[in-house]
Amino acid sequence: MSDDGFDDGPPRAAAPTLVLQLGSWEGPLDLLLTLARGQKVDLAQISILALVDQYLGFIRDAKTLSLELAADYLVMAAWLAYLKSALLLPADPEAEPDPQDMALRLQFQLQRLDAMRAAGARLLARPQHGRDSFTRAAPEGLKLETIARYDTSFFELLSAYGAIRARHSQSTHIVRRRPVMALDEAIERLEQLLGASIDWTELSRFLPHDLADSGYARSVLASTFVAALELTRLGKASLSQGAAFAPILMRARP
Amino acid sequence: MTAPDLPDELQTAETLRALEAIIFAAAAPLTLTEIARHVGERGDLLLLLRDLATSYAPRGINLVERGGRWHFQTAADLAHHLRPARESIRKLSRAAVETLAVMAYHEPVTRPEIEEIRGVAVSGGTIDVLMEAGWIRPAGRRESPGRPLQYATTPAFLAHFNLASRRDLPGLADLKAAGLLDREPPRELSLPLGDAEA
Amino acid sequence: MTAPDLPDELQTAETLRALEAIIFAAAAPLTLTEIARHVGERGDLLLLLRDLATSYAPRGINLVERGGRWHFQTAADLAHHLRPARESIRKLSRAAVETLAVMAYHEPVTRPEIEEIRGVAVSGGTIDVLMEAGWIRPAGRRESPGRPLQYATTPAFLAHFNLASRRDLPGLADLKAAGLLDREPPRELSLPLGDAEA
Repeated sequence: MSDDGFDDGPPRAAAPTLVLQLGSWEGPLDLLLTLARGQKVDLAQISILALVDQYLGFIRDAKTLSLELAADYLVMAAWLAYLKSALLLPADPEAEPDPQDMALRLQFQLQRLDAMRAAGARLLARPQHGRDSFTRAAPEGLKLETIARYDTSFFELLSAYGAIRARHSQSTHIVRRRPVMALDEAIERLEQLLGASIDWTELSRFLPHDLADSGYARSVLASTFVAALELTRLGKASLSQGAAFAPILMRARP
Repeated sequence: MTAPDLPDELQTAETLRALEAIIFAAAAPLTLTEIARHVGERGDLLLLLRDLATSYAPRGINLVERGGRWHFQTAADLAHHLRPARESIRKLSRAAVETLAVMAYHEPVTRPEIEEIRGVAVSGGTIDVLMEAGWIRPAGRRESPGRPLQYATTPAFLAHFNLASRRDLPGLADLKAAGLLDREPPRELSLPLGDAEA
Repeated sequence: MTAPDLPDELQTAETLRALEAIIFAAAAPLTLTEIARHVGERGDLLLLLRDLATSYAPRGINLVERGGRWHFQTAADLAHHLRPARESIRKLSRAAVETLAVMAYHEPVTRPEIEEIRGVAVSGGTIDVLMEAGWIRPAGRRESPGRPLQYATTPAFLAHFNLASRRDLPGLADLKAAGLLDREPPRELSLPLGDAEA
């Protein structure tokens, strides 16, 4: 940080006031801006080096008074000290970042913050709605009334009714028992017909002969075949077939 | 308050502006006393209010006095702009069309009957929609246990479907001929619309 | 709607009346589209609205456009007649005013950008207060690393500060010309190092 060589900064008398107001600064940039405004009204005219000295002096005073400084104030102080030394060194075109750019940026930031402060003040100085201008307290409000119009055609109406009636007749149809031979029934029947016969008999011989309903006949065939498999599995019967598509033979197992 | 050294006309103009603003921003119609309190008593306010009312008369906003209280309101002839009706075309749900059809063919009909015929429960919303469309109406109570409400169709229903009367509804044979019935309906379900009813 | 066979001038007068009534009765400021829906599209409404605004300008009630929305309000210079009847508005903290100004002049702007400009962290509370007032809104994410959220002002902000549009922000043109709304310092900015060491 700075030493006695830079001690000709801000007037000493101002320091205590600043210290007392420390809590009201909104960060180091705010403090810098206040110091700058104290220096010159036109921020384009301020001396960056003088500003750095003012800031560093202020921080030093605060430390002397053992005031706790937030870390960002100290970071700014270190940055400014670095900036100052860089600015005072003979110009080095290789220096990165360029101290001139750094100083320019600082000045830009101060000007920009100052501009935003002024803009905020000008905004607040405008007539404000609810304070200076008023709208109606209880407007009636507008409403778009929607009148629903149902667009249903006569055809839709009739086909809906048709569908209901159709559903009715269909449902009565479904309720009727379909002509099938259940597996249980087929097993019982086949077991009975097979009895204790140990002679090989064609499975087709066990089918009923006079089935007019072809749907029922198919059901009986399927159920009887599955019943034959089931009886074989249970060890009550044996099945035999000489070749593919040859007649299936069946006999009871003793 | 406005500067006291203004010439009379300007003073009056300023008072008129104040009157406008005060009545406009008020939460409720204001009495002359209330207005005077806001404006700061000066001049014949009643006269000014009447002038103001006259100047607003041809506009879309009018200054009116009702029972000694003043307020702005929109001109009565412009109400249609404030509540413009917009038609929205909607489609009835399948359930609604079916319910309507059952009502049309079987009216007067109760909700349990509709449910029996359709084979599904009829929601209150469905009936509400048909009511809103103006196509059905409650038609008294059935004199049976529970006295259920009956429904029937309205003249608006007939008008919408271009029917002179319910007798113009096609019978089951017509529906079948038009391919709207897949199967012969079971005998026991007779149409209540035959010639006997005519 | 009004009869179509009216001469043009009468037609215009009727439209002006309708515009007055619609905006007067509305519960909130209306966009041109909303107004057109109520008035029934006809003629150059924007032109008519501007005429109407001009005719109301000297009165105690003004027709104003705020961020593309139109409403009537009392003239700002008459506040002293109205204020006792109304509650005063809440006072904004210095941080909130500054943050609001940064947002208004730099929008859309991210929180890190606001913090860079103000030189301090922006507390969530500050943004909350401005959001709650309805003056700012999230305005999408910046397509940059971290995709930070951007903020912008609302029509309600413009309405509150009686600004027709962001172009009317005080000093906006000057700030722009001076490069103070840019992210980087302008090159031609002269660096006054001063002669503290001299």
